[in-house]
Amino acid sequence: MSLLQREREIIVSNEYIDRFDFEEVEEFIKGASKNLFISHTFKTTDHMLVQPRGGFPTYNKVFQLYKEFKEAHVDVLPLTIDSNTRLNDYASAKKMLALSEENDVDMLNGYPLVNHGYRTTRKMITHYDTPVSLRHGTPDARLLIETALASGIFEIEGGPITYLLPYSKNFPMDKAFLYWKYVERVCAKYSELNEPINRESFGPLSATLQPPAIVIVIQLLEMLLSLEEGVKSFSVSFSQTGSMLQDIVSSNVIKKLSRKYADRFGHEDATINLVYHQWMGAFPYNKEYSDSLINTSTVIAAMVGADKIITKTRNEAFGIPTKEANAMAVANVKYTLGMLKGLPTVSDEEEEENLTNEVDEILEAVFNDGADTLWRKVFNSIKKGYVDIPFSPHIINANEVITIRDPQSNIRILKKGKLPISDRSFAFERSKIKLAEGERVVDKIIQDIGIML
Amino acid sequence: MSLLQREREIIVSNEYIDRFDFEEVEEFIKGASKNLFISHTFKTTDHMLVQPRGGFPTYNKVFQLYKEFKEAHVDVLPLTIDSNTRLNDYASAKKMLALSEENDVDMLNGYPLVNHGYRTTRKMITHYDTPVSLRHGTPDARLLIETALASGIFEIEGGPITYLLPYSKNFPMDKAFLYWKYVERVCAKYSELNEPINRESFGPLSATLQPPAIVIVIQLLEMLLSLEEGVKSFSVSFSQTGSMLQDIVSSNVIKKLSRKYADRFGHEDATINLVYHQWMGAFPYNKEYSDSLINTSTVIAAMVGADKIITKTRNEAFGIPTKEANAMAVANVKYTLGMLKGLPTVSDEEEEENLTNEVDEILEAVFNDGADTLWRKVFNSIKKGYVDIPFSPHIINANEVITIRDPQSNIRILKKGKLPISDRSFAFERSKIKLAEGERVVDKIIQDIGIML
Amino acid sequence: MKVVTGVVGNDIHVVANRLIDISLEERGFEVFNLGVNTYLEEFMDAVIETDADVLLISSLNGEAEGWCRDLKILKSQYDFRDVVFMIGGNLGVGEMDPELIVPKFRNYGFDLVFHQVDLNEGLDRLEATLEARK
Amino acid sequence: MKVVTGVVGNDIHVVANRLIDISLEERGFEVFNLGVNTYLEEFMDAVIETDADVLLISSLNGEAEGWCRDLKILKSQYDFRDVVFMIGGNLGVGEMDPELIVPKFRNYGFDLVFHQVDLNEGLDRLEATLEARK
Ligand code: B12
Ligand code: B12
Repeated sequence: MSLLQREREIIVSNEYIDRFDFEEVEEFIKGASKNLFISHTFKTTDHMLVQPRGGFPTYNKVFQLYKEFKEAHVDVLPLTIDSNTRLNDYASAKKMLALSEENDVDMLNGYPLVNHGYRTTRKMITHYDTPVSLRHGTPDARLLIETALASGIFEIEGGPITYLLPYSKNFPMDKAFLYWKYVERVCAKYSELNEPINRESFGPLSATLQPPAIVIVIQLLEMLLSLEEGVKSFSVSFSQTGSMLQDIVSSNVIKKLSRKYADRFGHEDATINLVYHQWMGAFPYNKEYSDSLINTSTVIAAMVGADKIITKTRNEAFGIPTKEANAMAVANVKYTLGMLKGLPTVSDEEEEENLTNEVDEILEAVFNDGADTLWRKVFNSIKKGYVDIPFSPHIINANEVITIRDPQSNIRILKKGKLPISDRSFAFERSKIKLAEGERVVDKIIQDIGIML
Repeated sequence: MSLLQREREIIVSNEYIDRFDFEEVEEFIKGASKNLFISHTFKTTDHMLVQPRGGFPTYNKVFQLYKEFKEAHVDVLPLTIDSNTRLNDYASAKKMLALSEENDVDMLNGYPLVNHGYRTTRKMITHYDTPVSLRHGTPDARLLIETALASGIFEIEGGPITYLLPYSKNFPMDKAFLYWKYVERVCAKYSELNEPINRESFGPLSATLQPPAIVIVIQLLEMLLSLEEGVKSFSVSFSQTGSMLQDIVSSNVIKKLSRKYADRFGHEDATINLVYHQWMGAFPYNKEYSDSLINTSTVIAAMVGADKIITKTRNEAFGIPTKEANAMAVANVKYTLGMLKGLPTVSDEEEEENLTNEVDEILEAVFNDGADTLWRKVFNSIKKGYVDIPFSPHIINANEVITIRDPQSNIRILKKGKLPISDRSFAFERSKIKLAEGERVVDKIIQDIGIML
Repeated sequence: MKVVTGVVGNDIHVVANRLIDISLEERGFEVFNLGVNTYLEEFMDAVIETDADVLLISSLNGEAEGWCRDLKILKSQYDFRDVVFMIGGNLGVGEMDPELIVPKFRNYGFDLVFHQVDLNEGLDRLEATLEARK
Repeated sequence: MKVVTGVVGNDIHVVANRLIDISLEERGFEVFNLGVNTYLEEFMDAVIETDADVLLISSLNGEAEGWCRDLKILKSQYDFRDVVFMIGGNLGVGEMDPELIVPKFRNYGFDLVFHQVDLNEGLDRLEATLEARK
């Protein structure tokens, strides 16, 4: 038995789950319908795929949610996991699930997949015969991913950086890298049986004033870490910045660089997709405005030419959306994508050059770290503050980079902390910023967080 | 007494109106608040102005409508006139107004301004102290415009072509030119007293598969006819075509050519503004989709860089919108324009060159007509089919031009009828069209009309 | 079968009118299209003149009611027993309840009333009615 | 005045937490910010340890209820009479009726409860409460 397999046996021997039958799971994946594989859908579709977010504590509520989504002609179904499961707190998840089932009130903000188990969940997934994407935010997702794949969920979001820095306070980062290595390997292994399992990185990060250079660096690093383990289908992603131009520039650069770095590391055979997240920051407390915001995001997604869009709802500021509101958002996005025609190809040479330089500069510094493996280089780079995201709750994050918006709402780096970008790149960032006489940076930041309110 | 003044005296001596006091009106305009003049607002504002459509039969309902609009932070108020008044049928308008007032049911699709009279209407206009734009569709608008200006309405939409070809079956076109010459002169005269009266042309025409070349030709001709009479502030306009790129190309070309032709005819001192109409064709019978459509129009308006946007509502397919739906649309558009940042500058050299050529070619043919005055040249050109719009109900319109959409939804000229465009220009149009094997043109047209459904 | 069609009153919405013309032709009717902006009297005259089997009126701008309330009076002046009177489009100002609007127009003297109903559905219904009358 | 603050339970929404920290400092409070992902017991310990006047808990991810229902029990284990217990943010999963949610949390033992209330409004109310207690 391989080392990996031995670890897997231990992982799935958890008091909260039923016996895990690896052989049966392998058989299931081997024979699974192509329609469950988003990697296959990407290959065979030419329109942008639409995927909402969503998950409820109970099986029945998720089943009903999927029904609504299907009626709205969804392309990809989501399974969002509750935050206890995300932090491996299966005991709390179990308690809250029981309370939710008894009282018909949702005591969890997502589906506790581990507690439900793969035997139950698979019924739902195969019933709808539509690709499902696992949305979680879990640093140690080993058991969760085993359960997901066994259930027929063949797209796994996350990664050791993107699911740690925004999602955890003190989960040890080195462990996160190792646990995600496990995930990549399991995904790679299953990819050989049928269509590839698609891995997706989470570009929005803390969804608050994230500078594109850092987002792209992290996307490329997680991509490389995943391809390194044998994954063949990977999606990089980012979320609406607040400036249409910055979104277009980000898209042009990430498309170019993801291919370049994948090839440079010998992964010419890997497919790279681009995912765009509708506005991930603070939403207005006005449902009509939220609709407008969502529609504007959709138009921008079409302009950047994403392969998949992940949608929000008019309920975003209020709480987990009802299934009706969620399905309506999907229908609206599908409508807009269907009627939106004649999209121009836009680019901005100067901005793209600058962003490309910044990404190259940071990546070079990461690759130059003395460690022996890529994950250690990345780990060291984060510790050194070479990679540092604004508004991370995690203790390892340097928290020295400060960003604010320029007059066109582009996110710019005001303080670079330890970011290894050149003086020229940093001067470019600073040259765009206009702070009014006597304006306090903290007030500007508060205002820049709330631009959609 | 000048000839014009003598005609004016006759026009306002109409059995449906009270005594018309020209002196008092002149005094009123001389002293009127700058806030009533959109020409002044254009000069002093740097954001896109938002103007809805709207009018109800009774004074009270319009008053309430304006109140809602103001609460939604409208920039320009509309006064839409009912269709009896548009066709100078003041008797029917009077009867229907009486019925509307008695039964509290709207029996008219707009405000019968002539029947209400300027003394009453002015109270409302000055009360709100906000620019009002007159929306009608009247070939003989002499009395209507006298009443409007006397009421404090200082933007007048329309023109001899744009308010005739889409709005009338058999009103004599030569008369329309002369009646509009009257309107231009009155506007020019009042423009000397305070800020300029703004005239606006109606680019949407029949709102159905209108080719940009013809729209722009008509915009420029009405602009020249107006400036010729001394108008100093003019807005050209067009409506969403269904292709974002075609909108951008149209905008770039109309901005460039309106300035060029205004200057060429010696009107360097005239201000030219650009107005964008949200989708003017058939709307979906789904209010959420209509919201999405409206928001998409707003984003495109921002991309084309219009000075003013004219809005639609989620009720469009159903009927005259309620005041609440209308105000909500304004609030949403304002929200989107406020948050939409980082707009790229887009252009398409080849498309713009072709469109410029087409407009120049048609205009040259018009200017080369043997008649002695511009309006006669235009009149002859329409009779000859040099200017010919699809889906006009008017008998003078040649109805030979046939347009369909290309795969990117750009409107292209399939049959050019008598349009004096060069073989090269026409070949460009034809080269873009793709009709499927055996596809009937009429089916394609029906489909192309309904692209937003 | 002969059909007189057009758009009633001061209404100039021509797009549907063009499509109706084409659709009727395709279904084998002989079409007399009076176009937009046609008054009720003109329609009645045309029906008499062409000896039409169907009068198909469109109204889009919401003002149909005001223009059609006198149909009964006009109908009483001549023998229109064999003519199918039909109206469709958008039959009221603002958003209307079809439950209220249909009886109203039937009461004015229309045999077939279609408020915001698909054209093909309406024409199918017309053909069924003509079939039944045979 | 000393305030212990943080985000309760398995909730990692940090943005509001950072702003609360800044706002409290600006209003002259001495702030002990435990950050996100803090359990009720940790909050209580910190209040005791720092001898705080106020415990200001945030919750954004909707799971506050599950994490706060034991407050009464914890409060009974020590004399917290002089401490203001305050909670705010987004206090339920899905769209909630504030009329129902506020009494629920008051019943758990919170003196001040703010569901989807502006931060400044909440802090004004806190200062008024502290003023009144003097
Ligand atoms: C950004 C964001 C994220 C980021 C967070 C990054 C980070 N580490 O901070 C990311 C993408 C990582 C994220 C993750 C998740 N999120 Co989130 N997120 C948001 C979002 C869009 C904005 C939050 C924000 O930063 N706002 C800006 C700050 C300044 O405003 P604020 O947080 O609302 O705080 C203000 C007030 O609430 C108030 N306030 C806060 N605390 C207190 C306390 C007192 C005493 C007072 C008076 C006032 C007060 O003052 C603040 C300043 O004005 C909100 C939706 C929204 N509001 O638009 C969802 C939202 C909070 N997230 C939600 C959820 C469920 C999650 C996830 C579980 C994923 C999921 N299922 O979708 C995970 C959480 C995992 C976990 N362990 O908790 C839900 C909560 C659901 C509910 N309550 O019903 C929301 C409402 C979205 C939704 N509609 O589903 N999220
Ligand atoms: C394009 C348009 C215009 C163009 C018309 C150009 C032209 N000459 O044709 C312009 C811009 C000039 C225009 C002007 C006006 N318009 Co207009 N216009 C429209 C719009 C956007 C689309 C109409 C269209 O062409 N649709 C495409 C065709 C194919 O569909 P259709 O007309 O709906 O017809 C279908 C069905 O109704 C049905 N049908 C039609 N007739 C019949 C008959 C039978 C028997 C059956 C079974 C079916 C049937 O079959 C057709 C094919 O599917 C509609 C709103 C909408 N529907 O989205 C407003 C609309 C019809 N207009 C309206 C109004 C009020 C006006 C104006 C008075 C201006 C104003 N106040 O806003 C003027 C009219 C002046 C006048 N004298 O009538 C209102 C009518 C209001 C109401 N009913 O409550 C509408 C609904 C917009 C609104 N919500 O306010 N308009």
